[in-house]
Amino acid sequence: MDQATQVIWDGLFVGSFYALIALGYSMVYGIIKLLNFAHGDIYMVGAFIGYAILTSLGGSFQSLGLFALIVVMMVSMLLTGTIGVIVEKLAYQPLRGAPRLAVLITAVGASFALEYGVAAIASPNPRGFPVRLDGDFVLVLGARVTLPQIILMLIAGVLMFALDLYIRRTSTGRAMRSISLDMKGSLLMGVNVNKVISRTFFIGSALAGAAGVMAGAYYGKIDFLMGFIIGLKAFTAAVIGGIGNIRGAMLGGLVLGLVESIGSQLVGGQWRDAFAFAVLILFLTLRPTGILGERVTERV
Amino acid sequence: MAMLEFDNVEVFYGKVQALRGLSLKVEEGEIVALLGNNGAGKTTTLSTASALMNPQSGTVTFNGADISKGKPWDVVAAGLIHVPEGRRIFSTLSVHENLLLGGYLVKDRGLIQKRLKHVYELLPLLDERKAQQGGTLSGGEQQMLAIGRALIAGPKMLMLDEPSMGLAPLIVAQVMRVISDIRDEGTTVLLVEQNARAALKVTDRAYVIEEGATTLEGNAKDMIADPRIIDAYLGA
Amino acid sequence: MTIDNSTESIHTVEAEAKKRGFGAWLSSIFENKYIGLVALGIALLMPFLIATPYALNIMTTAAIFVVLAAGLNIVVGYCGLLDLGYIAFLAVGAYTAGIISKAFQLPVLFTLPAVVIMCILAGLIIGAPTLRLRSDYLAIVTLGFGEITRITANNLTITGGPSGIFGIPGFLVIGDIDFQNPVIFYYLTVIIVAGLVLAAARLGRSRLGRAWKFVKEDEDAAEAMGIHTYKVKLLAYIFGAVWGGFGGMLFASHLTAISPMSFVFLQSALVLMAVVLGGMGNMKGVVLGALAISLLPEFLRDFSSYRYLLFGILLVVVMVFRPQGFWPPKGAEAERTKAQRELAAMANGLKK
Amino acid sequence: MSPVLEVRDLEIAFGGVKAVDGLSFTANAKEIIAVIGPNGAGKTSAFNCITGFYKPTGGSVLLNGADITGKRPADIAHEGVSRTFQNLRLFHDMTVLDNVRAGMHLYGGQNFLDAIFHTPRFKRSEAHYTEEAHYWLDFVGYRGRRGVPIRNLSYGQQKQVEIARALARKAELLLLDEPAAGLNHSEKQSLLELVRRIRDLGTAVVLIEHDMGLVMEVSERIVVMNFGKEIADGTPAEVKANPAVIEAYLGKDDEDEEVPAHGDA
Amino acid sequence: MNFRKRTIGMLGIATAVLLATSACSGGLLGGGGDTGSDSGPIKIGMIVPTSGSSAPTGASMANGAKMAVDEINKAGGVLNGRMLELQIADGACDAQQAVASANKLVSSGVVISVGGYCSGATLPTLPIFNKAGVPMIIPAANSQDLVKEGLKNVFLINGTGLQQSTAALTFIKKQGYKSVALVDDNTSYSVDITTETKKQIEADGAAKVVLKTSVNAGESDYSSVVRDIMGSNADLLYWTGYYQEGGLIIDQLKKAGYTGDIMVADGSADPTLATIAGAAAEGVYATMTPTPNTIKGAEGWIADYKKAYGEDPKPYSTQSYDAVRLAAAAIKAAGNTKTDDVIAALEGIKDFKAFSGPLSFTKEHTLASGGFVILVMKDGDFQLFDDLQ
Repeated sequence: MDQATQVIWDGLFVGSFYALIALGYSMVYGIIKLLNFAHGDIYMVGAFIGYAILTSLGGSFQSLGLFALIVVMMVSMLLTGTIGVIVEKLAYQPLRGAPRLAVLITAVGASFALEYGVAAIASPNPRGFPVRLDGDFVLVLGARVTLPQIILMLIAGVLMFALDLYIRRTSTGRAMRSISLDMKGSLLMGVNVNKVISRTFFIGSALAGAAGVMAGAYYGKIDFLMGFIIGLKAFTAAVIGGIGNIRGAMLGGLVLGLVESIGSQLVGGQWRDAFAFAVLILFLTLRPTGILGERVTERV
Repeated sequence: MAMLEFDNVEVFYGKVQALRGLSLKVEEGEIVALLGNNGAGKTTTLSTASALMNPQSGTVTFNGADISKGKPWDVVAAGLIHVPEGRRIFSTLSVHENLLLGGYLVKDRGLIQKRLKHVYELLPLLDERKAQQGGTLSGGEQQMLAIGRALIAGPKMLMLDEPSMGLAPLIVAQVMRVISDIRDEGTTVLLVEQNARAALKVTDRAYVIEEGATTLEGNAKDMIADPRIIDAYLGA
Repeated sequence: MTIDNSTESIHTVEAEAKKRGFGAWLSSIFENKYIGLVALGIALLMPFLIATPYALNIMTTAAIFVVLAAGLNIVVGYCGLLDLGYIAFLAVGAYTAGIISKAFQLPVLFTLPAVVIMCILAGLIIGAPTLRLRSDYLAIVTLGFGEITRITANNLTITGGPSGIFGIPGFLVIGDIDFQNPVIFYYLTVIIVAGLVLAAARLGRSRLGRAWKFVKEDEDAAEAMGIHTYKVKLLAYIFGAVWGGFGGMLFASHLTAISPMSFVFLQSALVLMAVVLGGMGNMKGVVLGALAISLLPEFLRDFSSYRYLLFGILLVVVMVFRPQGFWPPKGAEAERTKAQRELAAMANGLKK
Repeated sequence: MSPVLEVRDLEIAFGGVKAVDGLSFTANAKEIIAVIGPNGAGKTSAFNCITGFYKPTGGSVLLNGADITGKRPADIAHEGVSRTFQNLRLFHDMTVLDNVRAGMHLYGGQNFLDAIFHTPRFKRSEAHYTEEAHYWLDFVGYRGRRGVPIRNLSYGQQKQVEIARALARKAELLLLDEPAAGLNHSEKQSLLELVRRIRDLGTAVVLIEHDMGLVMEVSERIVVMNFGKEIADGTPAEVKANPAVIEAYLGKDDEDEEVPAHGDA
Repeated sequence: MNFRKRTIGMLGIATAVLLATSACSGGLLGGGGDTGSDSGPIKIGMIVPTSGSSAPTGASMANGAKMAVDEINKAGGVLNGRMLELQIADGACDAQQAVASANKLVSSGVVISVGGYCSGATLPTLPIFNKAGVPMIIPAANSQDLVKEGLKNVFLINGTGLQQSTAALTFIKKQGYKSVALVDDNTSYSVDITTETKKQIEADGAAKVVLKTSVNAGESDYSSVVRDIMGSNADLLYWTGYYQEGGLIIDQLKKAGYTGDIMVADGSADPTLATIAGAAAEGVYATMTPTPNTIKGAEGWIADYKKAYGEDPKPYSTQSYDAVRLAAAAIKAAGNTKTDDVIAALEGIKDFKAFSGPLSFTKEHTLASGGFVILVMKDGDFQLFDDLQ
């Protein structure tokens, strides 16, 4: 029983990271139908920006703990958001209307450039994050729960909630949804599609950047390839949830976290990813549109 | 000065030429019909006016400003609103949200509220379905929503592309009535129709487009009687 | 009978037209063949210019990469199915060849039937349940299968676990000729690869190849023409798998050691990049793309740690300026003269 | 001898709305049947049911007496049905000839080994495909270039190619969805003549059409639909005289000018 | 016409490729390896990862080798003043890349190889060097598989997985651990050690293996394996992967309240482990060959290294340093650079003074004595804990 709650808690915790990154994937996909492979690397860049700010400020900041971290996270979000917009402007916008696979290639290219750009600037050595969120655990229903975990999940939850509100309630949010439904129709509403797409990249990248700083502070290690695997996972999570769907991405992240956690319990660590992908494949064959994806009716 | 003017406009889709030196004028306060067959270039004309497409040559002016190299959002901001063919309702957004999107460029919230109220009065069925998803409306309701959405933008001129398409005759009549009402409120209207007779009944003037150029122009009443119309357009 | 006679007579007319030889149709066909031969000729001449083991190695690797790109081009370029786990087929081919040849100490060539069978099976297993999915979902599912293949190889005893399989016997030995000699193996690879590329290109111009392209452009219209879209897609997958399997066999033979590290997602992405960069659907373009993707990092080797940075930037720049790839399918087809058409019409008239 | 096509009480519903609600008609060889009705009457849905793109929720479709209801589109094509689409569904990046060759997929005559090794069998069959493609392009009166991609063609030419592609199938039953839409007067005249020539090949032709002049002139029988229901079935003269048709189709009172029911038919 | 242009373009590209390739290799017709030349600099090849996630280690290995080369050259080189020339090539821990690099080195005429970090990438390079007659002194990679084939030219100067496992078992018995959890990262090197250790522990019977599992490298969250370890109630965790993941696992394990001891294998015996794991790394044991930090009198060496490269030496810096020195010694002993002579010289090496202690080879070309010692993490760096003598 204890083990079971632990499995679930672990799954949900790592799932909330997946969710935060999956959001960016899903938003971008929803709007321009692009699998933005560079997205995981934005997460990595976020962690490095956080690292750079904290180390350049020296020791003084570290004693401030959580508050300092949140401020740094916000600055990093601002910067990763901007980087996301720049990547979009340079690598994706010129290809609007080009074959979709062409954009996929530039995405992979951008991913390489970000990874090895950071490696060139910051050296390929892994870095220890200057601020660490440490805390003792308490047992909740048999699961070890730490304060940092709760804080990070709260931050993730707040960010996702804010995004959900933004998408649902503001006119830009409405425009994002309308573009994902019908780009031409949105143009006729006077929506400046380029601006809205930029903003989408900004928000998605900012969230990934936030996740990067959080991961740095929680796990304590950052390196230039840290975004690759989590990027793939987040992409998977976005698909599970129903790609293009914001709430689906959140749900998909949590579900993937759980599936992995349960899988490693059932089949052992070495088979965990195989298990997760097998569940994904089975699931998609049974429900091809993901958990919250819209059913697409075949039209002639 | 004409409100909307096309001067010798040429538009291409890739290698295929859609408009071949098209010229037309719509004066302020007028309601003008654009008639022609499938593929004659009517929709392209509207798309060019709303800057979805930019012409290869020739000029398009709206209220004296050249919009032939403009962006769609600039055209909307200038008050030229295009209600597209097939309505293009955002299917998973609610009726209310669809209307709000119409006012995307209107920064004044009070003004949006005022216009919303007006649209809900003009088209009470939308008020009833406020919270419903746009995609669940019937064809006629969707058309009303599309028109309502355009009104929230505060159009100086409205371009409607085949508003009667796929609608039962009774609904067509309703739509045409709404269009007349809108004109009576002072909005200029350019109406694209395949259904020539229905269109000519509510319009002042009409153009006939064939193969990307206007071939006939005249007063609506004269045109109904003009045998050339039957020839050119109805293909007797 | 009449039918045969009439077509034959048309052929004679065509043959005569060929002699006159200035029609756009004939010359373009001629140049088509010419370009492929020029490329093959260059490939065959290369060892006379540079025969260092390093050059031979990267050229052999590049040639193997060309086969992969040609195979993936069948799936993505012809049939329009986005496959992000194509490297799985290379793995299946390489492991099948490696395991069998090592276990029975057979020359790798003799594992060919097993490789083909295993790849067909792999194609069926991956394709059958997933080909009904929309393209983006297909992409993630194929990615998943690719990863599952790699993880399985990493964790089974028969595949040698993470160390993989090493000490794979040579490709073939006939008398004094050891095909493992780098120069001979290079020639062998080039010839096999050229054959496979030609075969894939010819498939693309056949009834099946057209069916793939119809499915890519409009599945519904293809169905209405009597094309079983599902079967046709599955066939594309199977052909892609077999091409991958050939690649795997050469790969195993070339490296003499294979390990799961060689079959990571990045490799799938690289093959896909070769296809898109070259020009999806055009075999010649894809060959060019494959050469670019496999040779470019070698040329950038001197920039050491910056080479992937440069590689990434180059990819973006190239695609921004040429989104359809270096050499997209031309789209135009040879036309016949009016006289020929009339004759054909007459022949058909006879038949009716 | 059973008719080529027999549709019995066909029904299809989308989310509770019946797009087709009890449609029945037959088409014989060498016969031209028109299905008419206002936009949204369910005509195209009916076509999609017959050709397998939609699974009917009721009723049956018989081809030469054999039930083909609910089969896959490709299988129905195998059975001998060919069609065109309302909004041109050509393969835009492929050449005119290739598009027509699509219609010949069922000819077979080569397998992948033939293709890889360019066997004489392959060459023969490819030559045959090409001859046929030219033949059918000539048949529909296509005069444009044939080696160029479809996207370079005018609308009228694309329409011709689509019909050629459907004909290349050599089906017993040909369904044409709005063949005259977008055509000018003279093009319509050649279409009219073409449809008759197709009928003379021995094909049963069913067409959906808005152009009343053309419909009245070309068709032997007309099926009228409105809001999914079949409201009339008869010769052009019968249909024209049917008050239900006039009311439902052309609208009440002064709405009778809604659709130009002109022409001399 | 269009087509003509394309043809010309294609030819142009082909020519460019041709020129570039020939420029790279610098030789026409049969410019193969020239191993036997007896004048000019002596070329030493080294394949280490300079891209990918192991790039940091690769750089530190290259530095160690460079240092040795500089020292030897400064002292007048070998064989009557011939200088050493080090050629470094990227192996990226990837079989294909490593093979390309091996061929590149062979082409450029190296007479001996001193590289090899990832076992998986080193394996496929063996036959290439073997065929080219290039002796290999492998400084870091230490999978048993490397010597399984019994190739004459392959020498391991790192203890093998087997030797490391023996050291681990000795330590386990000495400390009296009863239940051991073995975790690897599913790479060839790492699995080799867990498998051997499991075999030895089970054969010995003094302790029990309560868990043997793998993790995937490259992730951040290792809560699953933490759960498994906690659930197994092990009193010792033996982690055999690299420090990147090792640091994370140790940190997460300690956060979860793990009270048992932790030991890591040489892949993690790097001060960076403490950078990543922070305080949690204190008291972590490691099976490792002696490093400058743990050897008395090596302070001078460390200072020189720091001066030259601006950072602390890493564990394998010394191994590569030794590999180069060993290579030079063997060539000196052989009196020439001929393959067989150099191999014979290597086989004849007796008690060569390496950091890891006196070095000689067994018949299998592995170290006669593994020389593994136990280190412990103290104040962010590893120190000698037990020399297991």
